[in-house]
Amino acid sequence: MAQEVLLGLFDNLEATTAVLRDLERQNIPDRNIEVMSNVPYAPKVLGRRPTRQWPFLPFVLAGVLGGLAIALFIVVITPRLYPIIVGGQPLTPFPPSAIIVFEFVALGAMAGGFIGFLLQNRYPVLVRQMYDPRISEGYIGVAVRADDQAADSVADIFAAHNAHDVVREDAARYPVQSRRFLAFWAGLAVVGLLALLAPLLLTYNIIDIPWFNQMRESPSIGFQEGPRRAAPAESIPIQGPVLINGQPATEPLPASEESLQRGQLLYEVNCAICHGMQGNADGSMTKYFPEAPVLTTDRVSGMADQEIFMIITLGRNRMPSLAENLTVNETWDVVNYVRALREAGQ
Amino acid sequence: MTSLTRRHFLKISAAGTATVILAGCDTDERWVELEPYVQPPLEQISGIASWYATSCRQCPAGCGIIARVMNGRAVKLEGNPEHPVNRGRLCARGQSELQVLYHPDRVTGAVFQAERGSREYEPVAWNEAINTLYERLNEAGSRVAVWLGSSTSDHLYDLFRRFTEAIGAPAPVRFDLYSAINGYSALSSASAQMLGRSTLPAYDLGRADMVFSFGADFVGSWLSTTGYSVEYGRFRSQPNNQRGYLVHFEPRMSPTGAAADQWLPIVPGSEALVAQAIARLIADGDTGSAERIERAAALAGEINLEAVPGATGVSMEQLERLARLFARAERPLALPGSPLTGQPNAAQAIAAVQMLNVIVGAVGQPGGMSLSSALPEGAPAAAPISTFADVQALLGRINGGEVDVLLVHGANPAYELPPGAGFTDALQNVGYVVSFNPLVDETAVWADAILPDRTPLESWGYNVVTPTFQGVPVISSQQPVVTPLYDVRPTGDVLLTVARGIPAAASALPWTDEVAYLQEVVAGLPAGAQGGDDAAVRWARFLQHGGWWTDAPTGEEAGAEAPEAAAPITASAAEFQGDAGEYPYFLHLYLSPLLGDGSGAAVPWLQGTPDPMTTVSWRTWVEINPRTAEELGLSHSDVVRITSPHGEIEASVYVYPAIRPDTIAIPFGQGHEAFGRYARNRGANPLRLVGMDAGEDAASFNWANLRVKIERTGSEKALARFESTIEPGEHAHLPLSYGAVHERIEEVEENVEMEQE
Amino acid sequence: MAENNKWTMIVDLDKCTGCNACVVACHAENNVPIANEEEVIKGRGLHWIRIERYWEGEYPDIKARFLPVFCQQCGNAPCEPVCPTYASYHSDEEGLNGQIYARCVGTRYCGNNCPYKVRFFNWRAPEFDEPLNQQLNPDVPVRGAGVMEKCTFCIQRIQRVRQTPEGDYGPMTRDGDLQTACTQACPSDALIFGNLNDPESRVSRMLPNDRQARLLEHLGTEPAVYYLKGGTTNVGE
Amino acid sequence: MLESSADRTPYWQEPLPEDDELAQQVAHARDEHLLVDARPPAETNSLMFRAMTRTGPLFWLMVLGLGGLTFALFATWVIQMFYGLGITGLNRSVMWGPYIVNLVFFIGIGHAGTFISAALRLMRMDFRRPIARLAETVTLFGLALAALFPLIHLGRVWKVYYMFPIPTQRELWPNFRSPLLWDATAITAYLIGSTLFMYTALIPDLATARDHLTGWRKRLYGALSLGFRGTESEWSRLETLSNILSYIIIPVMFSVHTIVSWDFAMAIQPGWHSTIFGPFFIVGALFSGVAAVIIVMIIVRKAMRMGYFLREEHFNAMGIFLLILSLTWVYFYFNEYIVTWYGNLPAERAILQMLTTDASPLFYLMLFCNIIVPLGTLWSRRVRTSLPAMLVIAVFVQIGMYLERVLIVSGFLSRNELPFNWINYTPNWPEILITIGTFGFMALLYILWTRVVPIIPLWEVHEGQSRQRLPRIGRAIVPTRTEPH
Repeated sequence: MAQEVLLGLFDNLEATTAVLRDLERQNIPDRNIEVMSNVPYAPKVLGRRPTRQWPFLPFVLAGVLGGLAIALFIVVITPRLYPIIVGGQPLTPFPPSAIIVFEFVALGAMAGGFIGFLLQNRYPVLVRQMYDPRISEGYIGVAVRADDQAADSVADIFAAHNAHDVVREDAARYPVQSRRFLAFWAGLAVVGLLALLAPLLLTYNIIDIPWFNQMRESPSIGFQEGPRRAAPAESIPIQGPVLINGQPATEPLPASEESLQRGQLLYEVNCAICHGMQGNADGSMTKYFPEAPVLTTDRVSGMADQEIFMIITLGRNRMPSLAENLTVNETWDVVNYVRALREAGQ
Repeated sequence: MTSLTRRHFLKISAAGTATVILAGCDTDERWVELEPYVQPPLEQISGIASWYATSCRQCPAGCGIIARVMNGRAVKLEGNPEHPVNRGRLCARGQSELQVLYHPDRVTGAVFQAERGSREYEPVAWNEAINTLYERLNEAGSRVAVWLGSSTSDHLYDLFRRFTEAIGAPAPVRFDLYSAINGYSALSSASAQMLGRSTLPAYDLGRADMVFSFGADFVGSWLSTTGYSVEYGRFRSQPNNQRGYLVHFEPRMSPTGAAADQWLPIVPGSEALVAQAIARLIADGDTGSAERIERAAALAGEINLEAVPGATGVSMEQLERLARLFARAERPLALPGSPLTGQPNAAQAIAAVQMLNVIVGAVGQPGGMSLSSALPEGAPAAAPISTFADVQALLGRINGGEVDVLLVHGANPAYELPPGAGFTDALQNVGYVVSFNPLVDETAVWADAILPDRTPLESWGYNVVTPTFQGVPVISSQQPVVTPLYDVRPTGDVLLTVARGIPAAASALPWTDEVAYLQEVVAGLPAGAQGGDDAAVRWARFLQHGGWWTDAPTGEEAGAEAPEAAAPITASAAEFQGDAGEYPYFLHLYLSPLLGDGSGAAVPWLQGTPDPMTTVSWRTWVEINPRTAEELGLSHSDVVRITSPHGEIEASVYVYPAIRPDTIAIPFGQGHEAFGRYARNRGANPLRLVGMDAGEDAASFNWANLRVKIERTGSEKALARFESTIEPGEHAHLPLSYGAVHERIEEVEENVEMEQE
Repeated sequence: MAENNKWTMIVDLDKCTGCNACVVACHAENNVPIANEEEVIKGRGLHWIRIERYWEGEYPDIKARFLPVFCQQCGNAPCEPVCPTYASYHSDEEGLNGQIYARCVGTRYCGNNCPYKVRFFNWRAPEFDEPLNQQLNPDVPVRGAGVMEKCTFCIQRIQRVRQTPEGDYGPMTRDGDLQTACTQACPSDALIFGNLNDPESRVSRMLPNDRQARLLEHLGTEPAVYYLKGGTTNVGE
Repeated sequence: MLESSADRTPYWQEPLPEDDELAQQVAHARDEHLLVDARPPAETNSLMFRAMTRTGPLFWLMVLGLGGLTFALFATWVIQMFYGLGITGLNRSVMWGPYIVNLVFFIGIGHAGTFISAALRLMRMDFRRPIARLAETVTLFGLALAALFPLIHLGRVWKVYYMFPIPTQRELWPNFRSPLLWDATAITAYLIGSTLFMYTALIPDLATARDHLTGWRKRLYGALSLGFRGTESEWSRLETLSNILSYIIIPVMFSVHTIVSWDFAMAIQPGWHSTIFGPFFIVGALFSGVAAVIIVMIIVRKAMRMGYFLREEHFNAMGIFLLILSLTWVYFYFNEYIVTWYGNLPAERAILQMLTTDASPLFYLMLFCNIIVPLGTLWSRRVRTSLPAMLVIAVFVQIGMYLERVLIVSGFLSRNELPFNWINYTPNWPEILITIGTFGFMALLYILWTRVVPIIPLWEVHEGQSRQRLPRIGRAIVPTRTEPH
């Protein structure tokens, strides 16, 4: 049995209500009748039962909960991800949190209500609908979906009440809006989500847009930037001895307990690998550097502190310079320790 | 990158953490191109500073400084804590020596100027420049003049003096505006008269308990500002919770006036009268010890006390009170400030103030006055500052065509002499003018050649410190803290090179370079606080510690045998230049605490730092009392024309509430026509108001006894005031009450009164 | 070094002569640019530490009062909570108000909320005519345009000492070893810096003091800077 | 079966009473009241759509001029980004200037829209019907432009995402203890809410436009109206949603301007730290907002020949509203002023002194604009119904309210606790250009919007008309509203 759709246009409310009453008598199910108008008429005005609606409440509630979740994430969780105390305030102080919670809850409720509206109405309508533009000029349209037989009687009812115009078409041309709108919104949500994620490419510097960021082009010259300027020749800094014509300017650090401890540590790190832990030239590298001298000999103890200092600093023969590894004071610590080695050995 | 050892890397990252923390978490904020060092130079580890002691040459005080050097670049100057003058402290001018080093307008090599004044400089090779100089000097014979500044290193003075001596020319003139305004030669000759040796007096401010400062702005711009500021700090917190009391006599409140417990705006030029009246009142009164009264009676000349309040602006009650305070104090001290030295009767005026020190027996005592410590046998002497008479003599020689080659180092006579000197015109009589200044200053504009010396932070030298503090003789050492930025030659080396070719001079200057000379000088020094037995160690320690000094006072200063002065000293108020009718206002000139005599004007830090009293930066201003300003219909930013009998300048008005209504004040420092981009064409040089008159002893020209008139020009030029430019009105409030200070004066008075009862 | 330091500055107003040595020292240490004349006239003078000069009374009984003002490193800093990006935050470890330049987006809220007006905004990119830039301290970043900056109590010096291995310099934690640039320069010893949590430090020994006061104390900002008002003279006793 | 002749005709064809006197009264009532002057929807629709589609040379000239101002706005902004905020006149004490003033001002004028639309809707005030969308549009663009100013104001706008709660490699979230972020949150909520509210009410009119227009407009409106047909269930859901949104958006609206005021009140800047700032700012916002709506009503009526929809009764009602708001504003301002004056704190004293000295021209002009002008004129119905007079008054109120914000932001900031740092502020060209440009941009958006969207809510007017009757009470015809549910 083929379904048909009929649309009758009426220019006044009285005729419309009469038609509706007659249709009801014809046992046309309520859900098959739609009344369209350019101004809202309550069902009561039309003499119809209120249409069953999806209630708004669940949507609004869902919106409220969603907003609350976002707000709590912002006021409770994010401050704890990187806890920074400012102005003596706790991480989640109540008054500011209340503001954020309020705003997000309100926003969630509004968004939830709006989404509820869209879903209940199955917007956007992506199928052909029975409609006539004259409805927005004030005509009231009554659309009825009925089978062949009933359709004839509906047409009669329309005619009886002086319908301004009647359109009668095969219902197959007007499919019921199924879940296509859901697919539409899902697609839109995915696109929206992607659009939201796109900035992450920037914030994570995956895409680096060159921007005139003055902080990057600092006019200052960093520790390792730019050509290094040589130290002024012959000048003597205050913080340590410097070799002038092979002669140290000041005396070495005193061989204090602290200095020896530091010296030992440094010696074990830098020297022991060849010269051995006790200075006996039995370090693990001696097979490659058999000429590494024993440090407890008279020859070494006969050297001036300064000479040992220079050897460590400048290197000698196959021994590399340790200038890069040791500061001046550290070198003196090692010199002290090397001296102490002999005493310890005795 | 392979050369970065792990340890090294850790160090770098540790050092860099400070920056990283400040730079935050944004990776793109900061990235550096790492520079790998296969073999880092000794003492140069990335991120770790080297520290060099040297001495400051921004003024003649000779403070010790320590430079923080990062990767061979000096980045910060700090006071040398061991140094007996500044004891770890450093003033604004000293700090900004860095910007002298890095000044963007430095002359980067030897240049010739084909036409004087054209400012078109032709770079030349150093060899050619030195050769030309040699040829000129060789031809000139003894017709050579050398003009040095007070901040020129003493070793250069010594070398130049040897040179001029050898070729038979007069000794170098050492004169600049700083020394002129501070009255170096006037004070020195006063010392010579009074205590027998020509050197700057030294005041033990920190241990004095009652200081009368006659215009000595010792925390602003007087002699050795940092040293005296350190002393001032001690003066305020003496042992046993003692706190000194400071009275400052000055027509315009200077920083010292602001720091003083009592500021007395006396009539300009009447300092000596006040001093004399106080002496007289001590003599006539009965406060203080009998010795003091006796000495006062002997020294205080006749004076009509009735006329003093009118002539000085200090009431008789006030004078009596001051006399009581001074006579009663345990360790009183009187300071003769710079305005005294710019008056025609400078010698008298200084003597009148020093007389107070003699009266109270402060000479040679702790908390008193003495001479700067003399250096022991074998040490170089402090280079003397020339008197204005010497300058006039030199100008006479120049005008007489007796000078063929003029060498100028560290001074800027074209800017620093009153226009009446006609210095630039006189240069037409000089065949060849050479400037050694690292920046093109006004004198260099009129030079034929600029053979730029290294800036102080790149230079060698020493400075025999005057005035000294606490009786410790000091020679500040100067050594390069960075390798020279440009191909500039030390003037000492240039001179030594040139002298080698001049037969007369070759034997007098046998050193290969100035370092050799310096080493010889240091080798001749007696043992000092730094110790060291052999010459090389002593040399190293000389450089490392920032100089040579003794552990304890040597007692070489004027001892206890203070002169039982013979004749009573009388002084009168200074005679003023200009008719009071035509020129109704006194002119009070002073050195800017930041720019000094103008030699600091080249540097943005000093230009941009607000003046302590007015908070003005970047320009010259004229300070006028609000009452006077109202009478004349002037307000802030009005440009006025100041006219003296000698000239006129224009500058903006600053309504200054702490100045006598009959006086206007102008700071030195601006008005440069050259001297780099930051100084050029900025403000006015008040020296244009000053004439060439000099006092009886011609120690300095008379700059402190001028009268002027003020005319409104009609234009306006806002001053760069850091303070609020809004009239605070009746609702002005101090953010912090200074209650305790309010009570000070009353308390002192009460104490004095109680004692009298 | 003890955790949770309380870095403190004492300003002895009785000794301050307004000489500005601290100001220039700060410019040198912290790469603070110099505002040119036009900028100063516009009211954009930029000094992390400034000497405020107040007149009190009228000629001839007039007094000039110097008041060095710099970041007071408040315990309850008004500038901190208003920053949306945590650029101004509190360092519990050092007891300081940190300012992280790279986080700053330039809302200038902190500057409004600072009652001491010690926060300065980079209205333009700072300019250092070459080679003046070679002087810049590599320990301190140069702030770009649009960024707030302020006195840090020379945090770079504190960090440097804290992060230096003991073997290199020795433990530089004794009082006085660590100085801010301004205290170091101050000729008359009017500025004293130290750790209030170290009972041996000079600041601890000087406080409490019957001359002490804190600036705008009624605002409850708990500044770490103590001002000592003028002393009394007992000469003649 | 009840048969009534009236119900046999559409509501727009109500027969005239036969009595002449009554007929005259009816004619008079129709003249006065839009809602009893029902005409066939086809006629009123085309009235609207003709105005929408008609774009004469004058219109394009306006677009060109306003486009020029908009260009000035963005060009200046780009220049400012490049050279830094140094090109403005801001200084080290007055760090907030006209940009923040504009923020407050544009948020302020954004307040009347929702108030008129939502609150009056819930209170069933019928005079709102033709005005609602005009006002909502002011809200929408006011807010959108206001949201521009925090960005223009930023020192480093290219780092603005530091303020957004989005994950970045910095691993740092923004500080929601900062009032600026409460502000951002509230503005976002309000902007989204207002947009939804406006769109909801727009759907039936978009459907009407879809039915009556052709070409690209038909496709556009077809898509935007989502397939609305006006079935009874659609209408009833629309009603429910509108009510839900109205109830929620009113507290949000209050929160927004309160939070804007907290940007100031949370700071310890003297003059700002005041508990009354919240309601004070809300009243100020409504005051300037209603004035803005009046200006827009007048211009739309004139330029789009909307005399049928926007009648004297509407201007009268808005005039009364403005009068009440002016009184309320005076009350709050006096409240604020006297407490400060009586408190006599040094810094606040300085601010009051500033108002009567350095800033006195602005201060007195503000008082004149905000108090003398509205209170002196709006009590008269003749003034309220005179369009030129209302335009002038509304413009005065706008000037006055702008000055009030100028004084609060850059005026108060020029005085603070340390008198050394009192610095007056004078704007430089970028602030002036950007401010003028923003007004131009606002006007541009508005006139373009009126050509795209039915600026009068046709269905609301039709709904009102369908529910108004002219029954006779005694000898008088009295417009009466029927309320079916």
